[in-house]
Amino acid sequence: MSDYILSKDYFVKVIEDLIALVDKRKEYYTELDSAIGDGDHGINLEIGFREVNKHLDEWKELNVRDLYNHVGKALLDKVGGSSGPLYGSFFMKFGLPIKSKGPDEGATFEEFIQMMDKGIAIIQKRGKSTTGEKTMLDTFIPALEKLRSEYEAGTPGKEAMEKAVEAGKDGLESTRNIVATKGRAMRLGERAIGHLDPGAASAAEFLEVFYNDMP
Amino acid sequence: MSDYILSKDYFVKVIEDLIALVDKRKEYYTELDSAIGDGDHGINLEIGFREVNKHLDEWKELNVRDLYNHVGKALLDKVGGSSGPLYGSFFMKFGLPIKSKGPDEGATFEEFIQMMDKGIAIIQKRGKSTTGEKTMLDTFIPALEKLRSEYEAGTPGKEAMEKAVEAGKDGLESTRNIVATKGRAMRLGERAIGHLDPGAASAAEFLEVFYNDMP
Amino acid sequence: MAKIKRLFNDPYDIVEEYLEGYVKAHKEYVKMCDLEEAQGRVVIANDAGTKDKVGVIIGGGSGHEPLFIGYVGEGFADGVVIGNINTSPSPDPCYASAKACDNGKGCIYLYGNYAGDVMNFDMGAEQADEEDDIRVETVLVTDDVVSSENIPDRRGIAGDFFVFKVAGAKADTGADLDEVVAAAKKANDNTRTMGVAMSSATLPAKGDVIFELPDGDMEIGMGIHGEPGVRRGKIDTADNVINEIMEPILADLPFVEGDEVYVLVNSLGATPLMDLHVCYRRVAQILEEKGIKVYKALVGPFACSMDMAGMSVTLMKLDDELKELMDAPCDTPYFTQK
Amino acid sequence: MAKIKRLFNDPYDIVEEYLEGYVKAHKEYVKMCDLEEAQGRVVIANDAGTKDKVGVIIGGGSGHEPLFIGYVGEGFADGVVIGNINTSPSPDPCYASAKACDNGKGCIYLYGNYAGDVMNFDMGAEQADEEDDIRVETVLVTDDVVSSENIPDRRGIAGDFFVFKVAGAKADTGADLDEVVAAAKKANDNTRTMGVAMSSATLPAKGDVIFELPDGDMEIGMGIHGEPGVRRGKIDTADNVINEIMEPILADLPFVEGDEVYVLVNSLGATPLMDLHVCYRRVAQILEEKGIKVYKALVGPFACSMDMAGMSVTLMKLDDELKELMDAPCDTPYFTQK
Ligand SMILES: Nc1ncnc2c1ncn2[C@@H]1O[C@H](COP(=O)(O)OP(=O)(O)O)[C@@H](O)[C@H]1O
Ligand SMILES: Nc1ncnc2c1ncn2[C@@H]1O[C@H](COP(=O)(O)OP(=O)(O)O)[C@@H](O)[C@H]1O
Ligand SMILES: [Mg+2]
Ligand SMILES: [Mg+2]
Ligand SMILES: [Mg+2]
Ligand SMILES: [Mg+2]
Repeated sequence: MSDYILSKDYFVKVIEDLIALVDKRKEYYTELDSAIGDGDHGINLEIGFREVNKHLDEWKELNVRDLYNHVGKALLDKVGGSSGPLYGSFFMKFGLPIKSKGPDEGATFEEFIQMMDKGIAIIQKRGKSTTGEKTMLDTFIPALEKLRSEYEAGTPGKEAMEKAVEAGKDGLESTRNIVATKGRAMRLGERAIGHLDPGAASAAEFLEVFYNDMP
Repeated sequence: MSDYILSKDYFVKVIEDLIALVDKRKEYYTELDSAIGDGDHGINLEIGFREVNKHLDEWKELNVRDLYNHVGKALLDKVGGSSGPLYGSFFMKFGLPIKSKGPDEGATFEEFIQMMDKGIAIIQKRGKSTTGEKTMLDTFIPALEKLRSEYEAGTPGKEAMEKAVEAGKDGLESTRNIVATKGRAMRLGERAIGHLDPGAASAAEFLEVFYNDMP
Repeated sequence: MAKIKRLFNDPYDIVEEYLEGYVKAHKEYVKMCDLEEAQGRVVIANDAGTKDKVGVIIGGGSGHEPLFIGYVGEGFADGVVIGNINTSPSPDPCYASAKACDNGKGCIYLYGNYAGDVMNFDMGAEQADEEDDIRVETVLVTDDVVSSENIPDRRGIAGDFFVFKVAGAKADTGADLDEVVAAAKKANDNTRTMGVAMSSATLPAKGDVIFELPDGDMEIGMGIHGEPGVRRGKIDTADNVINEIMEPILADLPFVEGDEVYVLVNSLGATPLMDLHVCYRRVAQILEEKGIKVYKALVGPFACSMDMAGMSVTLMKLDDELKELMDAPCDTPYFTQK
Repeated sequence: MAKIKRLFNDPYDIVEEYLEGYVKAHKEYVKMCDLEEAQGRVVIANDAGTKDKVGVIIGGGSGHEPLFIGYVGEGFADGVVIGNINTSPSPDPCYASAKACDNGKGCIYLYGNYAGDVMNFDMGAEQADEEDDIRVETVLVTDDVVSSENIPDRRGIAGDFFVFKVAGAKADTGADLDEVVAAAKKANDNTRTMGVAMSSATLPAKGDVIFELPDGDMEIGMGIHGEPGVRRGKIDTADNVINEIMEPILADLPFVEGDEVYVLVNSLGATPLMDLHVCYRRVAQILEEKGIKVYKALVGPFACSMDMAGMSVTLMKLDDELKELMDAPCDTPYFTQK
């Protein structure tokens, strides 16, 4: 299984594509946040990924670990709010499990799963939250569980990730019919029902980028 | 000529009809004022004539002189701005030329002309202005001149007033093509061209009430 | 209820009700003048008419709050005469204000130069002179550079604040009426303003905007009652708008290298402090480029037009006297200075 | 340029540019914190960190000006941490503010209770503790009565002003950190707010309103970031709106006969002082009916949401300590008291 290697280029491409994704989808995220939050999720992500874009040429010379740490720190510093520390910490921790540290080296798929795990764990810790609270974790946690179980069951890497993305989307969909117990939407009570969580929506599309860029 | 008497009831009716006129036409006056002033001429007149309306039952027991003085004082006090002191003074002075002072007495047509003269003269004095300055005087002054000349030439009262109203309307129309040298519109320069003066418009319709109510 | 985004009851009661609320809320500072002629339209400092000083009286139409009423208090104005929305007060309250604020040294009327105000205040002054032998002098504020070529014909807008502050401080020194008049005139002579509007204020009695300004348009030079300005165009960047506003202001006095100025970046109502400070940033840059020194700056809502979106820039060229008078302490509900 | 009626340059630069303008305009009061970690997002009083007192640090997203930045100065806050519009600042500036404002007595973080702010400020506090051994305590403001049944879950809105003022005045007495925390908590425990919005604020980067509120509608209980409230309906008379707002406020603490209160009638941005005073009139009537005494009142824009039309009413129940702290002199660009 560990022969499925994700190259350094893959990890760079993911960041490039996230920048493009956020630029393309910011209105949509913002719209979702207008309904149940404060209408800035897309703007927040755009502010963060614009900053990443400014430095990417420089940072992509670094190894994956440092590259992702810089991306995360940029989100943490420039965004603020909830998504700043959450996504910021996700990316800052994301590279840590990679053992091999050369500037051109990638990661094994096993390491990739550990990376996702590390990133999602810090979101849980920072946000003091879990699934069922109408947050990005409703996307991330089922996706991660699926990724791990499929891969352990022998599903090839890219295919496992495809299943994970689907599980994430189901998780996103599940946010529509629950009240929020974390984030701004928690004050809405029943009025949040019928609306997707904006962070869960961006998370699902982020995971799709991780999947699409896989060789 | 002096056998054409305007009764006390006439003078009361004029006030009642001015109240109704202003209520009906306030949007129009305001619209004219929006174009070249500060968009409140109709509101100003409405504020004044609402106050008049509150007290009219009481005031109509008084003689014409006092009745009109009260009407004028109400406009002066409640309106403010330019039209408050101008129309206010007009009505306050309007009753002065009446010699006979019984509560049920009216005025001769000659007196009526003097009354108009008195009222319009105080507008000129307070406003330090005359015709050609894009104000209500562009209505009032030609109307008064026409009224006097027609009457002196032997035209019967009501018919003389009809001619006066027409002269006033021509005067109003003349405000369309001049720049203002008095009032708020003076700061507009050429941009005032093409717009009627709001005070000239209300003055023309006030005169029409004086005419229509004549027996 | 009207479709405008405002809070009031009967629109024809709004001025009375706001005044009732005002004197209740700010009772440590002001009270309603109880003279009959005041007609409930004169608000005076709690100690008005009791100090050995010239009575400083300001006023004009409502809707510009905190101007005028907000500046009645210690070291500023002694009384204010309040008209209907965007409309001069009537003569009797003008007269009453002089009666209430005079303590033998006479009174000064200070207000923006509008024909209606001049008519009404003049009638009030005549009455004060004739009936009570109170000497009343008037200084008209004429700071709006684009409102006329001829300075005495110009409108008074946010510059009111500087002229009133200077006169209030001067009166507080115990100066006589002529000296207060001279200080107010000096302040007015050295003050220039220009503004921009991006929306119309709304009138409760009309239930609508005063005039139409299409979304996305601005009007450069518009007056604070919505009087038309000099140019309509698309809303531009803050820097470009400020560049356009600053040019006529600087050229008019003119303000030149070496001058020292007090700056007021004023909101017309709905323009947030965030935007005003973005504007101030550019004002300060321009002044720096020209070698004009900023002594101090005020940024905020000082002379508004209710809920109008827009702002104005005012510069007052300073000398030592003006600095001292601007710096003099004062304490009013809407401007307090140590 | 966007169709919104605002003045800015590149919308992604608006916060940086407004801060640049702010520290220039108010240079007698404040300066930019020059620590690297401050990232240009910390503004401090000119004497921050030099006095023998607890460092009082406030902050949150931009767009609420004069909150928070306007209250940095003598007798109030020592520093402010500034986030993007409607968005909590990030951890490093929170950390830097403690470094800049501490003088050995520790610091207090005061801000409205929003998940994002809590995450970021907590990370900053941890860092200050770990790296510089600075003790930082936090008091969250939770005055918005309708935002939750459960008080610790409530949002902080205009009540921020009272809590910050009390803490600032307490720190100024030389009190230690625990005492300042206790005073701030007492202020928060005794403060309740409820608001109404009649339009959405606009976001420069979005070029549009945050949310749609049809013309003529209002939303009772809406948050200052536009978070949905409790009821949408047609804009009603000022008196009816105030009646509806006052009921939950009074019932919540509850405020009862014999209580003495400080009142804040706050504009969310575009609601003019005229309307606020019409509202205050009704607030005062209701309090009188209930036998609740108004100690003092403030009416104006204190905690805004940029150009949002709307207002809120805040009551703080007073005891002698709170009165004394509220009355203590202070001098900041947007609130000065003798
Ligand atoms: N405690 C939390 N744990 C996990 N995710 C959270 C938490 N609080 C908020 N979020 C996520 O953050 C999203 C909002 O992000 P954003 O709008 O950028 O920040 P803010 O709420 O500060 O405006 C929510 O939709 C939710 O998915
Ligand atoms: N000096 C003046 N002499 C005569 N009429 C004047 C003068 N100034 C203004 N007016 C009249 O007053 C009208 C405006 O009235 P109004 O809108 O009620 O008052 P304001 O200008 O104070 O808002 C003008 O259209 C004009 O006819
Ligand atoms: Mg958000
Ligand atoms: Mg008018
Ligand atoms: Mg007017
Ligand atoms: Mg936010």
